[in-house]
Amino acid sequence: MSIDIFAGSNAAWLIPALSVLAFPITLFLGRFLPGKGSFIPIVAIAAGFILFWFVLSDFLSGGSVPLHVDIEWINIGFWEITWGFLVDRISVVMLGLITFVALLVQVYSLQYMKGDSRYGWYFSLHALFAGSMLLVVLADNLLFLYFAWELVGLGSYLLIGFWFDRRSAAEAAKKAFITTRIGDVGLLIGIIILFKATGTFHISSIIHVAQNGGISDSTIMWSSLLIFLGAMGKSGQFPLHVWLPDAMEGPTPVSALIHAATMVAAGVYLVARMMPLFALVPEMQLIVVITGLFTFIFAGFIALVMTDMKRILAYSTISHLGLMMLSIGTGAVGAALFHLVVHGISKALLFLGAGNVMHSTNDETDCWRLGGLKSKMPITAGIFLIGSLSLAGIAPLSGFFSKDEILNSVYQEMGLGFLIVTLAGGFISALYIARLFLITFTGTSRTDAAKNAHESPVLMLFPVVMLTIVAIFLGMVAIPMGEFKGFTSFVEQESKFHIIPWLLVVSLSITILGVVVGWLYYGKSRLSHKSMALRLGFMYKGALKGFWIDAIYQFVIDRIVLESGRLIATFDRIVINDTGIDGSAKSVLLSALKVRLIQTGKIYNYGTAMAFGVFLAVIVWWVF
Amino acid sequence: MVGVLVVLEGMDSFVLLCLLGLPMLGAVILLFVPAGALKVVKVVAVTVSFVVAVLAIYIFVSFDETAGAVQFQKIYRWLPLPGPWGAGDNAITLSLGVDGVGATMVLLTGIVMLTGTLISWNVSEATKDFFILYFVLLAGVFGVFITFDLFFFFLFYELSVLPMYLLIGKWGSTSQFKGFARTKEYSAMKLTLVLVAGSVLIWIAIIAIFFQAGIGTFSILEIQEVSNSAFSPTFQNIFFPLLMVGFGILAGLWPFHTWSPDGHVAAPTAVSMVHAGVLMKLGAFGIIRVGLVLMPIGAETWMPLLIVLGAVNVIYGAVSAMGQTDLKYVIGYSSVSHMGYVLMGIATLNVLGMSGAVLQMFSHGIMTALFFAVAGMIYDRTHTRDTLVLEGMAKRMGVISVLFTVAGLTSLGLPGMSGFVAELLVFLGVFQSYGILGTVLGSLAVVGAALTAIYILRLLSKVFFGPTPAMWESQTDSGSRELLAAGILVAIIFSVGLWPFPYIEVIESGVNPILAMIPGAR
Amino acid sequence: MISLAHFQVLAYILFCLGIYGVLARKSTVLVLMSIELMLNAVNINLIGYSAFGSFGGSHTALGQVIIVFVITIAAAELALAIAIILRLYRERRSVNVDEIDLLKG
Amino acid sequence: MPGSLILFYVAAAFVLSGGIGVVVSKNIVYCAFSLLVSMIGIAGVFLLAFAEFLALVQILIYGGAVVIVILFALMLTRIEDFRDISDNRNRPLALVISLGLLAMLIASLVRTPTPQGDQSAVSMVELGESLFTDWAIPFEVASLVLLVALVGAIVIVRRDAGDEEQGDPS
Repeated sequence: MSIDIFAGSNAAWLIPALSVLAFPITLFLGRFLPGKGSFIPIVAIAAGFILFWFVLSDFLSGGSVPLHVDIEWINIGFWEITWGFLVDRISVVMLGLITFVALLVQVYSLQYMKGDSRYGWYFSLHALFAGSMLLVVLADNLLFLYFAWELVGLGSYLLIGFWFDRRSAAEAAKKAFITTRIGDVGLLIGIIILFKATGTFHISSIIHVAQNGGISDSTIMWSSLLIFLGAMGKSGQFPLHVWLPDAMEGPTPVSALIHAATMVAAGVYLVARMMPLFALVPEMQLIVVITGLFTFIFAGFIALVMTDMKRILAYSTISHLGLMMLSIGTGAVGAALFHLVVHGISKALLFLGAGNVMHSTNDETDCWRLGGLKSKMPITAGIFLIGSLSLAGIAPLSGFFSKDEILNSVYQEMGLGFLIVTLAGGFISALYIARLFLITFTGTSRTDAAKNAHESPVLMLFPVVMLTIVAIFLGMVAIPMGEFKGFTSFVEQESKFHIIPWLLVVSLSITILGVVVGWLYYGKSRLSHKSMALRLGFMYKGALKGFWIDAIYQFVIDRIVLESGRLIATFDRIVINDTGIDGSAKSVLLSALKVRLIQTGKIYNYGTAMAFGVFLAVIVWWVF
Repeated sequence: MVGVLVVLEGMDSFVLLCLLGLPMLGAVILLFVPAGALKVVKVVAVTVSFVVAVLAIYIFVSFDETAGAVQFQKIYRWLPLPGPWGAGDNAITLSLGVDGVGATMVLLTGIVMLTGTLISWNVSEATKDFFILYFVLLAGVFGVFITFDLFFFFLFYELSVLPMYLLIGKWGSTSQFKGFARTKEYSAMKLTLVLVAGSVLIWIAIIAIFFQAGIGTFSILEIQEVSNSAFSPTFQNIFFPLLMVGFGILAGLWPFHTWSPDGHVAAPTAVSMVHAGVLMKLGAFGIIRVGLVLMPIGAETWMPLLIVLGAVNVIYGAVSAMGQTDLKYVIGYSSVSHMGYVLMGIATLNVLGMSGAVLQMFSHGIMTALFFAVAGMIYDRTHTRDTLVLEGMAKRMGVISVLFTVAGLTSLGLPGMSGFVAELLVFLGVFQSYGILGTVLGSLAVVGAALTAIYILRLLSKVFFGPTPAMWESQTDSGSRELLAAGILVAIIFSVGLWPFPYIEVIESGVNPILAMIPGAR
Repeated sequence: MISLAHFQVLAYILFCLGIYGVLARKSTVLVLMSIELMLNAVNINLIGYSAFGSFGGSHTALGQVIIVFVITIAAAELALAIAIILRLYRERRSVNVDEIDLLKG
Repeated sequence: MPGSLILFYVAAAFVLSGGIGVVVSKNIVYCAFSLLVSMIGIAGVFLLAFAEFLALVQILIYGGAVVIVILFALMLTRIEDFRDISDNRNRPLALVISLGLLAMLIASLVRTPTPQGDQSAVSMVELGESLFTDWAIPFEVASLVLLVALVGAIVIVRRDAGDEEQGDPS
């Protein structure tokens, strides 16, 4: 049976293909085209966005079977390794998010990056990134997913290090790649273990085999743990989160696209994809929940004390990724994906807003050196406010809906204790985002840069406004309407969680409390945040330093890994080479110097030896 | 057009002889060119390399992977042996042919030879003699890959080792470090002595095979047929390690690897390319061609040791590379690390691992040739290889940095490049074999790839990125000739990485018959 | 009756005397003489076999023929050896084997 | 005891006493004469084996030529230099080795069956025929060897032109 690969959702494979193709074209031909070929990736991703609507409508009309295309890539022995595409409900959601944000960010970059000496390179990298990110969500087998996953990492590496002539950018890019690579080691081992157990990379087949008891529990445990490690690396879960704040060295649109909306969501996506496997071992779910919850609180706490605008947003991203993991851990895949989308939109919005601020203030990112921007750039301030409120979870913005679904699932699956901790995290979340907004946009301008700020050009405002509109209204899709049973049900087909009305109220009031407390501290200055910092003392210092996690890594890398490298290199030189190889050569030389003394030059000694030789020869002859 | 094809058809039986003879012929022609005529020397060198590369590509492309077995076969009688060892008439024959593994290696050698010649353009001292030795070296390398006769195999094996001594000793460079130095003479001497020590082990095993087989011939194909009956398990268990260690030395087997980084570093650029790109593969190739085929039972006994040593190679090489400060030493130790994957792949004795090993040989050959080519370009311009001094080169050497990045990313196994496919197959093979040991070693191998990422990215970040100091402001980027050479290599890296299917088909057709010989192979 | 064993034992004793002389004497001339003794011991052995062995055919006279050759070679060897000794004496003022150790390692 | 055996023992006594004289005597001239005695004894042994031609040759070459050449050599050099003919330090070892070798030879003699045929004689005519028909080529080669040895000996002993000035006073 042949499938028409251009009909309906079957055309989904075109979405990444266009962007992937745009990469070499922009890279090699871009310099001969107007605008250094920057329009090529944009056209590609725009076409992808349009195609997404076709695919989505196909799904909503409920008809299409998930598309499945297999291309033989390696065929060896009994094994066949293929490149396959699979479009199901989870992929569709991701497709929409990625194409939408990528399109807007690329349009935004047209203006933001204008005048950079590597303009064409920037856009070709965007094409590479978008293409590979789309491949990640469309891959139907783990190997192909890993393939694209690593390319995403490469895109992120190159974009973080885009301004590679800055030492800090080069270091940040390196750190991001290596840290995620640690997770990827786990991912690859996990994939191979599953391959060993089942003989296939196909996700659906693996899950099918696993659910029918074809894989031993310990294998499932190990492989899911290792795959989760990969997800932790990409999604910045504690303790592999350290690269994400540093990744802010990249251009701000890159942070918006990669380090807020898409790439970091890949880990969440992966866990969501593999959830049927994880679900087979309850301990695994608990690990996911605890990791997510801890990251949620931990990163939120650090975000409270950061002063760099982008770093606050980065820690906030880590924190919210933790929230998504938590949600998946409880089994609420739909809620997690919903929050993924909502958070992606809101955070992209916030980052682009921050980009606007930086663009007009000479790349100033320290929010204490800004302030009072409300009047200088009202539109930006407005959309930033909306983004912040959505992130904090104020009704009726979209963030409220997604957070509520997660709280529902946490309460129903894990009980009251977990709910309270999660709510505390929500409070922190509201607090730091209020703090960021209030310091940056209200009060008085503290520096010349802030005083001279001006509103951004239309080309940069348009994408932000688009995002804002979505951030306001996206929450509506959670509400069931007729045929459509709400977002969660769309993803999960049938959700095991129901809405608890009192939780809505509690969560909303706690969020508002957070905002109000923030306002008291930073807006009204009724409370002194400085004395609070003094009172917290140790905790404050720790949070400022990211709880020394970076220092620990630095110590491990410098003092253990690199030191052992030097040690082994010296060992290799002195012990193996100089002693082993040269030593054996020298011992031959020395023994030769000794042995040559046997040659006395005296004839009778030779004669004696000869006679002995005769003796021996005859005796040997007799004996044998 | 048709005429050309007919000629090509007729040529098929001579194509391997040409492959062997052309570099030799090139060397002989160069002998008669006056040393002062640099232009003529270079034209001859490039022409010969180009024709050889075309031949190599022709062999690979026209290799019929569905037929498998040995193709382009041609046997020339060379020396009959009198005496009590049976047949005698065909004792030593120049028996040429390629199987899937050989075809892949021939392609690799052809490409590295051409790019190496292009890169050696600016060898200024005794250019003529350089190319003569270079061609002799490559004739030896081709010889190893295409002979099916133990005697000639060994002859060519030696032929490809000995010119290295002169090439490194005369055209090499000395590295000065804090507190010690590695002179080119030392490196050349060590390389030659260690490799010859390995050859001794191999020669002992070959002689033993010859007599034990008792059919009076050195032909691998003929001995292969009687290997089951002639070689008892005890015999195989005793003599296989000789082959394993002897060939392993050339493949950089730990702890006999130290000749290789020193040799790589001291050698001139093109020789480093051939050395790391092709020469180290001879060792692994020898284990497959002679060891596995002739002593399958011995191979089975000793492979667990080899896989462990391979894992040691991977980790040890990667960690050592981290501790180096010289650009070429980093690459040299990375070669040790990557050859570990080859050894592990061979040791799995299953089709995934073995194909992965052969593909890794190919991939690593191309990649490391690119690495050394780029390192050479940098050295030509800056006259230093010290990573503590080099900084921010990307600004002035954009293309060179991109090339180095491509090589680096291949080396750390980034998907889309050849290294990933090869390493993946090796990983899959290792996990499939030896039960829990395989799982542990396979995980270590994956970790080794992550360690590679650490040292490669550190190198990239240190040498190429960051602000450019004033002293490197006036550097020039790569010329078109260098770009051509590197471009060929980059194109192949991507072609393997994105579409490995044709390569793997050829390799598999060579690997399957070998595995069929081994009773316990999976 | 005389038997082959007589010849053999005599030859062995003489040969061992020769060996002793070669190893124990210092003067090259004496070493040379001892070598002559050994050669003659060989000759005695040969003549013994020639007399008592039955080789038949054209080999009847073989033993004596070989002795003739041995004597010839011995004469040639002696001439050369004496020449070398004389030359040695002229160069070094000594003919002691202890002092001739150019091959010393 | 048959007469021939007595004669053999007498000849053997000559041979061995001469041999012992060669290896133990402190005077080099005595040694030379002991060698002569030994050679005459060997000629006797040859006679007892009915090899009269060889006996003749033995006396002519060894008794005549060899011993005389040795004596000449001693005379050509300063005889005082040969006075000190004390033995080497490893004389005991030499003794052990030669005795051991003797024991081994005797042992091998006992272990190996020897041909027990009758004594047969080869006439001088037969020897001559054999020498000049079957062994003609080796014979000629041997004569060449002699020639070469003679030429070589002369070359070795001859004083080179350069040696003249610094030549020794003798």
